[in-house]
Amino acid sequence: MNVLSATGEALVLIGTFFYFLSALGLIRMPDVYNRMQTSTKSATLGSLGVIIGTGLWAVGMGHSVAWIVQTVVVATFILLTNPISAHALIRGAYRSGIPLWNGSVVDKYGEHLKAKAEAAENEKNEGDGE
Amino acid sequence: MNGQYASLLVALPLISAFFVPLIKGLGGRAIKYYLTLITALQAGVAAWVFKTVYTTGKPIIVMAGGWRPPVGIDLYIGHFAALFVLIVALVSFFMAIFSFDSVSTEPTDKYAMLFLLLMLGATGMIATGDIFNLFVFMEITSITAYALTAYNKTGEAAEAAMKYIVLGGIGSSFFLIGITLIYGSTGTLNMAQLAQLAGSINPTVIKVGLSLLVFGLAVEAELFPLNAWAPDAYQAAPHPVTAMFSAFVVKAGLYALARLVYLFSHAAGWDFILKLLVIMATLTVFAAEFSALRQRDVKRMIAYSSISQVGLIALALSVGSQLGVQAGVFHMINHAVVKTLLFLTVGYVGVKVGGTGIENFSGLGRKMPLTAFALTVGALAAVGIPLFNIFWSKVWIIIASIEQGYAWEAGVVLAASVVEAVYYLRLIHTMWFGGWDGMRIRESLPLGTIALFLVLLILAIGVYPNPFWTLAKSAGTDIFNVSRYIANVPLMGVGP
Amino acid sequence: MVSVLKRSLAIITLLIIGYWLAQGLAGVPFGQDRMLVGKYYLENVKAQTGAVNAVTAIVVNYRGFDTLGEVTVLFIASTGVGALLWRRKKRRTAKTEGSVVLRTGSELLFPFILMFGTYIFIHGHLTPGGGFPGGATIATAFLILYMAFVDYEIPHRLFEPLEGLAGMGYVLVGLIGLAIGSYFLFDWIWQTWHWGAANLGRLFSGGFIPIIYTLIGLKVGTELSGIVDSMLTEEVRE
Amino acid sequence: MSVPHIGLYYFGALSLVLVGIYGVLVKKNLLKILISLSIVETGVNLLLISVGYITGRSAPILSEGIGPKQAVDPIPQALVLTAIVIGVATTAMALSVAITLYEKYGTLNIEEIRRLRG
Repeated sequence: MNVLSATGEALVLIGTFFYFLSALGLIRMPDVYNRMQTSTKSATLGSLGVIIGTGLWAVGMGHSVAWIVQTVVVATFILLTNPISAHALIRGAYRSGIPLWNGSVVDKYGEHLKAKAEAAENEKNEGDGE
Repeated sequence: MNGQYASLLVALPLISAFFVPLIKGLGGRAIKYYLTLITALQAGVAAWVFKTVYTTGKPIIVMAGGWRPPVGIDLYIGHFAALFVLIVALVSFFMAIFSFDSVSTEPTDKYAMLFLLLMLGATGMIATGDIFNLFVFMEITSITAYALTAYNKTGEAAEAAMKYIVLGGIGSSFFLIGITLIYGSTGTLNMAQLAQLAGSINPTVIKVGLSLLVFGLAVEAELFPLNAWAPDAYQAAPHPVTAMFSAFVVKAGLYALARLVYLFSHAAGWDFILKLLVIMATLTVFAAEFSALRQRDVKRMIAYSSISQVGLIALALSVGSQLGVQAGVFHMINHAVVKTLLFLTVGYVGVKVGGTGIENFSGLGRKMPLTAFALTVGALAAVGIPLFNIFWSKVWIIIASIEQGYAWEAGVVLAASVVEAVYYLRLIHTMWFGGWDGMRIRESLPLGTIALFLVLLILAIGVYPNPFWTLAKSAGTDIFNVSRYIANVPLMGVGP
Repeated sequence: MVSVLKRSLAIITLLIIGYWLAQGLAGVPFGQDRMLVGKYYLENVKAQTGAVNAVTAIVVNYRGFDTLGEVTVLFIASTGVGALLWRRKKRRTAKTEGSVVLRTGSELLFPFILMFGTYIFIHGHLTPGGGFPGGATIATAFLILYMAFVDYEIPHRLFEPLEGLAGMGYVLVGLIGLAIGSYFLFDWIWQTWHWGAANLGRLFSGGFIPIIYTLIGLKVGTELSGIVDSMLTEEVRE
Repeated sequence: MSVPHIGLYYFGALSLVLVGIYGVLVKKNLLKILISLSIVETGVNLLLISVGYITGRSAPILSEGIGPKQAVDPIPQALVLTAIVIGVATTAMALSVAITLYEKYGTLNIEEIRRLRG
């Protein structure tokens, strides 16, 4: 047992804690968007913690360095893909018309879409006027 | 020539199916010629295999990869398999010719691939000697069958295919659970070794496992609770495909059923399975015959008749004696010939007249005399009139069941024949004495030749049944005599 | 609404089936060593096939016939889907373009996913995986492109012949075995010449397993992307 | 009549099979029926792979100090690989048939798709 493996174990612990939080959020949150937010955000963090923690732990326990290299590669891949897929999913949900929770205060994407539609409308009107 | 070349039976349809995407630019007609060519080649290989097996009297064991049986997968081409592989190839060849007239729905290249793979699947199911490989070939057959059922892309076709998929999916899951149980208790998948170990398996496991296998195969073999898909699929599928379903796909299922059931004939709890099969078969016969009476569509009526005949075969196979199995195999051969003829002629009428409803058959005797004649012979044969082939197999089934003390089974066969006589005679009456609209339709030469060949075959078996009965006897013994099966497979000493 | 009667009938059926299955399973206790043929495989796999992954050796070599059938099943699925969803003229009809994040991300990740799929099927004889997972991974790369871009289509002219050629390649490898070793699907590379015996457990070993898995990987990748394409394109009405 | 004793893994797999069959029997939406079929297949695959497990042994990849005595039964794993692919193929086929049905009837409710009777 040395510092590296101790850090690894701590990271795994933190990761599992985030997993727990995301599971909790999945049950507690009111609508699709909020659930998605908690689950993906903390699942990303949780997976990163667990994966890198495992790598550190293995190196600390005297296994080959390949462990940490592989885990870093896996972690990078997750870091790249998980947010993108979550984003695409939520966008799909919004596009197919799943309503927001009643208590929501901001809807930036909706505003953006509306602004875009208005801009297109204005352009069309101007085009008609000429 | 080396017996291992019998693996061409599987390799040839596969490689030619994979080749189709490369030649699809040539157009539909060229692809149909290609299809005919390949099926003819396959029939050639099958004829060579048939000749080798019946002249040497020994089965060909194809060992894939050179591994001896329990380790590798073997194809066991014994007397039964050699005969039926030939039937499969010949029926496919005829139906490939029939496809020229009857299949115009695009895409023809995909039709050709699926056609070849259906043939491959049935061949593999009949030939394989490994229980999981049987599952794989069964899935090849059934997934191709799903696709071909829906091929016409009408609402009815899609609906029939959907029914088939749901039932088939449940059936294949049951089959796989059965394999799991049997593998779990023996540690092997090879049929010969399973037969060797059958006596030592826990009786509950064998009972549950085998009944699951029976239920799984009952979808392909069209036995009672799981055959709801069959009439719809027969009606909706393209005409050549219907004939193939009836002539060999269902036979492959029945064969697999009989093979698996008799493999475990030394196991405790075997009688239970036989009883289950007898009940399923009897219910199949009755349900199908009475539904057939009500049909207004001739293709659907013949489909029901086909299912009831399948019930008779299953009844014969589940009698549990050597004679019963032989009679069942004889009935399989006759049924394949007769149903190919019936579906060929009915399909041809459907193509030329524009539908297969009973009204389209009115006055067919003067409209298309040759087709009507062939259809009449087929119908009379299906009823079981003396001098036609099915008479003899029904007689043998009755003898076999009385010999085993199941007199009521003989009653089932007779009752089924009476009901069949009612609706087939109705059809014949409509054809020859119904109103005629004064139109003559030119009949095509190749199809006429095929139909005449089948008619002659029916009459030949009907008048001289002995050579064919000898064939059926050796094929039936191949299924029934498990100890010879075990002795024929060169098992390598991987044992406990 | 599903009627209560139907539900209760279904539950009774399930109880009967479940009891029946559980009785059978009780005769096959969990976690016990009941290997018969499996033991033979484990003991001889390295010497007889040159692969360290016993599962792959069984899939490709000992039970190669199953795998041939498996490839065929997938081929049937792709052909069948193509036949059912065949249109005289077809085009993508997706309405919404993927967002900037999705488009950039998929362009960035596409080569890496392809590389990862290739890695999986080339190393089938060493690590878990093989042709089917590798091919599926490759197909996901194309699926992502389909999702991100409204007008993307796979190169049909390349993929359809490739699918057929890869399948023919597999059967041909088997037929070469029939010609050389007089058995269909005979592992002629390992059993005849023992190529790769020196580096067991490294990439260049395992007889014909890597070759077959490469063919399967290509075939599965093209097939699954073909299925995705058939399902995502629709008929153009003129 | 006695209650059969089966392991926890078998129980899980078996319940998946039963849940799937329940879905097939009761659901009316075609897509839900197909999902139920996939659940049955998954359950069967789990069952198959848990039959091959041997307590305390590792994956059958014979490197890094794992000998024939430390590996589980490799055959069920090979079989499951095949079974999964077959399941995928069936699902793909079924989905395309469902697409055709939807085009022809405009619905996926099986109570409304009933032209064939008899």
